[in-house]
Amino acid sequence: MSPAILFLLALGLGLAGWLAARARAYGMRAASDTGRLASLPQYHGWYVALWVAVPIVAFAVLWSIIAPQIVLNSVLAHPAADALPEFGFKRTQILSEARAVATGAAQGVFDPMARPLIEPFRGAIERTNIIGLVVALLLGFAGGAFAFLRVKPDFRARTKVERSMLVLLLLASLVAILTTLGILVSLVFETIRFFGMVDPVSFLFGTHWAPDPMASADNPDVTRYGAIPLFWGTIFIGAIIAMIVAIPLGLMSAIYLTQYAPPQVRTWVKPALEVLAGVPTVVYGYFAALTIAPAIRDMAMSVGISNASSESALAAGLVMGVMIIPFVSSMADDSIAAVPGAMRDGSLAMGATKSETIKRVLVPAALPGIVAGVMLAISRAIGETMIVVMAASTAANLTGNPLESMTTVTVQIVALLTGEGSFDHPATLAAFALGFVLFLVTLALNFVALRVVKKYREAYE
Amino acid sequence: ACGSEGGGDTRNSIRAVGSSTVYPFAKAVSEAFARSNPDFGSPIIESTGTGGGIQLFCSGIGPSTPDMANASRRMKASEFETCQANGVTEIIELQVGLDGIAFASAQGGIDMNLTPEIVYRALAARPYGEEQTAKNWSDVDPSLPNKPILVYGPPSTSGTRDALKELVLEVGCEANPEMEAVKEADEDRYDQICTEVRSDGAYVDQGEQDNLIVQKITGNSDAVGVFGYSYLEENADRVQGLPMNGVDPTYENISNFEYPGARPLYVYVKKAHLDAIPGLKQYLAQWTTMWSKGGPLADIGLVASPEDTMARNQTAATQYTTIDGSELN
Amino acid sequence: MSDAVTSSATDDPRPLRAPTRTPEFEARLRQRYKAEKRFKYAGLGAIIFSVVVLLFLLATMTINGIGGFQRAELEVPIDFTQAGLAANPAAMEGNGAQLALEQQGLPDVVEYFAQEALGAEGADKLGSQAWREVADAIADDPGILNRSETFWLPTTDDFAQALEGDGSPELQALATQLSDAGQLDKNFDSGFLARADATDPQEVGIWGALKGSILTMIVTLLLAFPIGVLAALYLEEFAPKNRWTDVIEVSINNLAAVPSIIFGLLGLAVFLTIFPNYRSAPLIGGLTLALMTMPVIVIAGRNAIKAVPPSIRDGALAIGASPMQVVFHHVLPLALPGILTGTIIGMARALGETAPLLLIGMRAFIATPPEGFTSPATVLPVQIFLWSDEIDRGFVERTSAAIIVLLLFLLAMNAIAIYLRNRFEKSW
Amino acid sequence: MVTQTSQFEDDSAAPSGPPKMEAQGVSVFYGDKKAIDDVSIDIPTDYVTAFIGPSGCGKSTFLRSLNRMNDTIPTARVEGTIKLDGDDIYDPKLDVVQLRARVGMVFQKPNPFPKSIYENIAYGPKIHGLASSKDALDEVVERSLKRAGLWEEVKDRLDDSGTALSGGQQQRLCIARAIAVDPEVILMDEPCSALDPIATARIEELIHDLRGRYAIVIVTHSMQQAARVSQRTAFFHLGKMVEFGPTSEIFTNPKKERTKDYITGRYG
Amino acid sequence: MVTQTSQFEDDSAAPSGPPKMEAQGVSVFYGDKKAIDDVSIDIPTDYVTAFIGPSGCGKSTFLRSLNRMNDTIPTARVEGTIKLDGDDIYDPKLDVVQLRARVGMVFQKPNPFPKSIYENIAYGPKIHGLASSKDALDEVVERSLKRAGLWEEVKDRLDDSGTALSGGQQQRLCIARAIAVDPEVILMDEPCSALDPIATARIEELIHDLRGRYAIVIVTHSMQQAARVSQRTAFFHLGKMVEFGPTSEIFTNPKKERTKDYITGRYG
Ligand SMILES: Nc1ncnc2c1ncn2[C@@H]1O[C@H](COP(=O)(O)OP(=O)(O)OP(=O)(O)O)[C@@H](O)[C@H]1O
Ligand SMILES: Nc1ncnc2c1ncn2[C@@H]1O[C@H](COP(=O)(O)OP(=O)(O)OP(=O)(O)O)[C@@H](O)[C@H]1O
Ligand SMILES: [Mg+2]
Ligand SMILES: [Mg+2]
Ligand SMILES: O=P([O-])([O-])[O-]
Repeated sequence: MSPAILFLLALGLGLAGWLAARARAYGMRAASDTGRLASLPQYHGWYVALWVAVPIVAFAVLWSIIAPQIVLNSVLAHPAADALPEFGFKRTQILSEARAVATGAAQGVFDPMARPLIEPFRGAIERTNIIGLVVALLLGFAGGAFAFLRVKPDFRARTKVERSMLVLLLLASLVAILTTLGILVSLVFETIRFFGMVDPVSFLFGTHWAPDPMASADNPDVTRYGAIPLFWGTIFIGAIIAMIVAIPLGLMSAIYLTQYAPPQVRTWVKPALEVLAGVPTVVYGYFAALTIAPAIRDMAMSVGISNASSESALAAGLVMGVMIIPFVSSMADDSIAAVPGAMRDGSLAMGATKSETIKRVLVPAALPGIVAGVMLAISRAIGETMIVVMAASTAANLTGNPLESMTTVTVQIVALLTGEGSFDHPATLAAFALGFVLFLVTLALNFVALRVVKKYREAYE
Repeated sequence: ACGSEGGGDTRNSIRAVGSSTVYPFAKAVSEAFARSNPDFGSPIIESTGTGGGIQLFCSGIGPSTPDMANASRRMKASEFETCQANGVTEIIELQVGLDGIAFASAQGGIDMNLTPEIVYRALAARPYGEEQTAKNWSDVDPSLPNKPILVYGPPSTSGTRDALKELVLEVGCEANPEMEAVKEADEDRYDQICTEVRSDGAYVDQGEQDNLIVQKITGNSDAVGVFGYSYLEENADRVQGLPMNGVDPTYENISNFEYPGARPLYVYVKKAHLDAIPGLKQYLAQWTTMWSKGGPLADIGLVASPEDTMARNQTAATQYTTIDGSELN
Repeated sequence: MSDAVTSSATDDPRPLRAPTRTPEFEARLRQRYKAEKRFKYAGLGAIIFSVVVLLFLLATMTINGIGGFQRAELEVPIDFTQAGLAANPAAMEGNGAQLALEQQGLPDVVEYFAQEALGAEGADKLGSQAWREVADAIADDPGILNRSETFWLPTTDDFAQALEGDGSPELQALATQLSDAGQLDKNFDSGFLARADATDPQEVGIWGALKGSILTMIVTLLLAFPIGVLAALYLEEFAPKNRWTDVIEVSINNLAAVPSIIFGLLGLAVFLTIFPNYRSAPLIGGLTLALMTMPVIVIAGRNAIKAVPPSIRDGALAIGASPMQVVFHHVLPLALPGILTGTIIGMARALGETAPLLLIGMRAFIATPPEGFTSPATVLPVQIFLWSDEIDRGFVERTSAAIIVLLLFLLAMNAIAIYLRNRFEKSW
Repeated sequence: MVTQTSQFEDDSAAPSGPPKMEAQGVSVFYGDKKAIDDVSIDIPTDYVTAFIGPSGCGKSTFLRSLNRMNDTIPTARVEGTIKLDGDDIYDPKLDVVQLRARVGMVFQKPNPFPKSIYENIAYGPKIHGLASSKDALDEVVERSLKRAGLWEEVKDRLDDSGTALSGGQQQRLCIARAIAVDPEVILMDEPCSALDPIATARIEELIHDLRGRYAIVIVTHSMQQAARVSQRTAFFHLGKMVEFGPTSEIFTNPKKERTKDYITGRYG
Repeated sequence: MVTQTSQFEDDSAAPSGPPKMEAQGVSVFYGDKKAIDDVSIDIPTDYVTAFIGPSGCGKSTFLRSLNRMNDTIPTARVEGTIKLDGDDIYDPKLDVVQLRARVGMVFQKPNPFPKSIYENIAYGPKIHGLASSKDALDEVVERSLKRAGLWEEVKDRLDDSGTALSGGQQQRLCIARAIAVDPEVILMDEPCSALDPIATARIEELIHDLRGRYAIVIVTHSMQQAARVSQRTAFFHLGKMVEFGPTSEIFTNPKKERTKDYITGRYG
């Protein structure tokens, strides 16, 4: 039984319940002398519909878990199953192939041993389907009947319906927690496995990065897993070069836009900056790789620097900085706007000029917010992937020369995972460990920054 | 893959993994196949490097494993054993054509006549067991230009790297008779001395992206790139092949194996998947229609196999004959 | 320091001369105004820089990309009456046409007529898959098998480059000769918007990736929008202030700022473990992007909901509406424009997202447009990334053309968002 | 220096019948902060009751506790008992939705829904199921608007948005909206403080007309207004109810020193 | 009913010397909306001038036009002439920075900068370069705080943030800040409306002390306050100045009907 059919059933029966209960409630309303029910008829409808649909859906979910087991048991009881190998991967494989063909999901089997099992599977699936359908119908009717009988003029259907609605809202908000957990789980386990193979100290403090996905996984060469060059590259590109571009330009843009620009200019430039922020990073990456990087290299060559790389950290950092400008400027914009107008008025009324007011009152007052914004911008820059994937290189150099190529954490994650490395090799798992470090660092930056921003907004509210 | 015993997973499109050298050919074949057979899903080809590809290929049969592995060298006996151990017992092998590992530089860039020995001495981590001191080509051989050694090449996962090791480095290494003795005495040490590539920046591993290597060397006229011949042909107007032992990497020289870097390219298929994956047979057939001399694959740089090899593989592709491990090494 | 101030320190009733009216003060004032001007121009410079970079980027992409909508084509007249192709109507039905025509030797027919028209040299420069366009034309209208017809068919990539003045001198000479004869030309390639990926830049199209993007976005929207809106309503309207809701709030704020590649790792480790066979499928891509977009929608939603004045809620509550009725009858409709704006911006971000999709396999080479949510696909930004890696110069233009398509979509989405914001932005 | 010109109606008679609402020992807290301290008061059925007092003394807080609008503030907590027709309104069994339908409220700033005028009025009857047909609903809308003295002004543009009306009309719309669910008590929190003098006068007139049909409680910061519209006045100060009695008495002959100081403008 | 208890000082004497500021036919617009309509008034040097009137009548608008703070509102536009010591302050040649240094302003809500108390006071002298040395600056700070009656309370904690003070102290800090640049006129826009009665009393006392040294204009919504602190009162209504004269006269014997109605609480 495909759950889809059960869902459709739930929908159909629910609708029937809704109509019936609503009609009944209308009848009661007409019959009552006050002309009023405790709840509107439609709430009675919803109440019954929920009592019909929810049990069926719950059953469908449950059934989709246990039905395969039932099918399997009955197939295993079939004589054709006697030939199956003992437990193990192979057995699972054969059974699942046979099932796939029986359900029509696959056209043929990979393993000939699966062929005789197809028919038993068909039969068993058919039987369980019928059972599932009958149980679902029974549940739906039972729930519906129970609810239908409770439809009375003074029954507060609305309260019940609203309560279930509230549960739905709560569940939706839990998705965020689940996602966070999902991230943690997917990173932590693989990271722990990685640290089982490569000790954290050589990973976090080693200075040579050259994982070899082909080397045997049993006894990895831990000296090749030193991530310091990656961390350095990430910081150098994202937190240093990009910020040198983004902070002054972003801050000054924000100041000009909020304090100086005539409204006419603001209405055009602000969306333009937003467009700059909305350009996909892959486009920036392409721009960096195609236009900026060669230009920088040529420029370096022309002043006689011969070892300039065409994937210089500078190219990636500059373009990343440009990408971050609107981000910094909108954060700065917000923070400056959050400074109460009274501060500005106070300063102007003292006879300060505009720039004095900005430099001496507005910016200092907005500083916590600006700093937090910069932290968010840094966290964004170090998590940025495509620009560096396209414009930086995979060479893990530990150098301070911006004209040389460097690599970053995100580049390495992509490099290590876009092959189909197996999940039990340290080179693959290293990507998760890197991801975990990246996650923790950005989390810390974001957490602190969001706290600061919030505190700071509250201070002025 | 699937947790519960007997869950019904399946897959409808062909999946192939492996060599970045074979990748463009596999892509072209898959494209022609997909357009001729719109009823089947488009095959998914991923470029993971030969070694990585075969490793995946040999991890078992079933929908969660790839159907084919592309390889820029022949499957090793050890890999074949892994396959066997994981239930991949019947493997169809097709030699789809030839390729050469080409050494190249930018058009008008650095030009040298290389030999395996020169390459070995320039790139080995410890040439003949001694400290690597060469910074410039002229340090290796005074007749070479006094330019820094900078070679962009494939990573260790790739078959091209294997070919570099096998066809060039080991040959260069064995030019020194002492190495024979080392090989006898200590196989591991021999491997280390003869095949390990220096990691001090003179050799830059460029990932599975031969295109990028081309880009690199066109950007830097002193750099040398190592990649498949097809890329050389494709970019003939901007890069030049460097002769090896005086032989240029050309179609002719590769197809008659005169060029030392010539090597065959392979595709491996799981026979067990032929029935289960719709279109797999047709996809194999598609290869045979395209690999001939002057055919579409030749247009993009594949060197056609010799006539007899081609005929043998034609049979394999239609009769589904499988290999036995004894002929591999 | 003027004496006026010092003298007033003795606290006489009023300053003899206001210190702010001295000539020194006025001299200082001129300096201050100069500083003011410098500061203002620095700000203006910053803005101009950003805008110029934006314009430069757009201009580069446009100039490069316009050519990407064109391709070099050769003129090949084919007289089908001589070709001896049988138009078996059954074989022309459905998807079998290409295969049937291929088996009947259409490629050779095309080759033959090309040699007739262009000479052996010229015919050699016809793209190896060019015959497929003839096949498509036949499949569309089998009637042409009874007459002769002139086709413009794509050249090989090298030859296209030669037409641009690139490549070997012999090729360039041939190109000049054919183009002078009017047999070679650059034409608008309408197929670019209809085909999928290919190995030859002359043959590629963007539709496969575009369709993949659309399918992925549908999944993302269907998941992220309802969940995001409901979560925003819960947090803003119903959530009690306790540790639990703090945890939810903190995780949402953090999720909105987590690097997108981390979501790729999540998709890889969780979704692809649960559904290993949907690797590369829009379903998984959409699922991953939905998790990324949801917090954006929640945050935008909460702001929009917060902006609905409490007086509206009070008004409804005071006539006996239940909190749930207040939310669904009043708050949600009023917050909707704001929520939609946030959703569009979140979706635009998802549409441009590349990194997480690389990790879950949406980077495979796929030569046909995806059929549905579970068939392997790629998306526009990933396609751009893949093409940008191709060395063929033909791909440079194609990549820029794809970027133009992507940017047009994003600009349209941003424009809608800005319009919505301006149109419905209310201050109560 | 200030001369009082308004005339008090005769408000000396004791109210007829039992009080509509009774508060007994009511204290209201915001978190730990006590905003209302032990207030007891009876709200009569026939009269208009005014709450006056300096800003922040708790008038609004107390008013909002009468229809449990304080429930919407998470930190707010009410102690003591408040009865409506003898039933405790803070009884957990009591449905707060029904209570608010019986005890309507009008706010300081007019807050019509951003919907049509018709929908503004019809909303209450709809959610409470008070009108079984479209016709019945039309009738309720018309009746409510008429009672609020707004019908003539808006009858031709019932589909216009409620927010497009002038401030005074909006406030009358809000009163009409409250009337539409047939409440027994109407609470008004400074209903005129956002209005101009003419609109204010119209609302005061309306309160006058509504008196008797509904028990009305009005918070006002204008002593003159309290004098004009109410028959009973309660004076609040620092969360306590200082004095409660017939309006004329509070204004002309306050018993407490604090009341007198307030009336004469010593503080506030 | 309301009895006025405050005593007026003797304010009948004509102000000595020429007026500090003169407004002639001043109208102020916000976009197309006229907020101030043809107001002419002389601000005397020695007296405190109070502006009263109902909310929204334009008191703040007019006050802000006296030191061109209206310039900060893009839509605002001023017509007519305003002179300071005989110079037109809207003359393009006149420098607005200098003007504001001469005509200081104190706002309704205390708005100290989020800096130390010391820095708050030193801000003006620093930007204007009025103190040549650290010592001179210290002196200015001390003197200003003393004049604002805040020195004793804060002298030990000059490094604390200005925002950490109580509301009343903050307002006095703002006054001290204005004094620090030795202005000639001080404008105050409802300086006490955010303060409690005790803090209010202190500010009123301070205004009393400052009178004579600076020309002071105060906007207030409390008629009692106007009566207590000012010698001249201007009554504004709907953007017009209805009446202007000695405070005692305006309150006890207004000439215009509208003034009288306002004073007696008919509207507002
Ligand atoms: N939501 C709240 N949380 C905490 N304290 C509150 C809240 N609402 C009001 N208060 C406080 O309770 C006290 C009484 O406030 P309330 O609004 O009832 O006064 P009021 O007499 O209506 O004043 P006004 O005339 O200004 O409306 C005040 O001190 C106020 O600060
Ligand atoms: N920035 C502005 N833009 C447009 N209109 C404004 C602006 N500021 C004030 N107004 C309008 O100008 C008129 C006068 O406002 P103003 O603030 O001067 O009144 P006020 O007498 O100070 O009132 P209050 O006692 O409430 O402070 C009002 O109608 C107000 O709505
Ligand atoms: Mg109140
Ligand atoms: Mg004001
Ligand atoms: O990718 P390779 O062909 O070098 O294995």
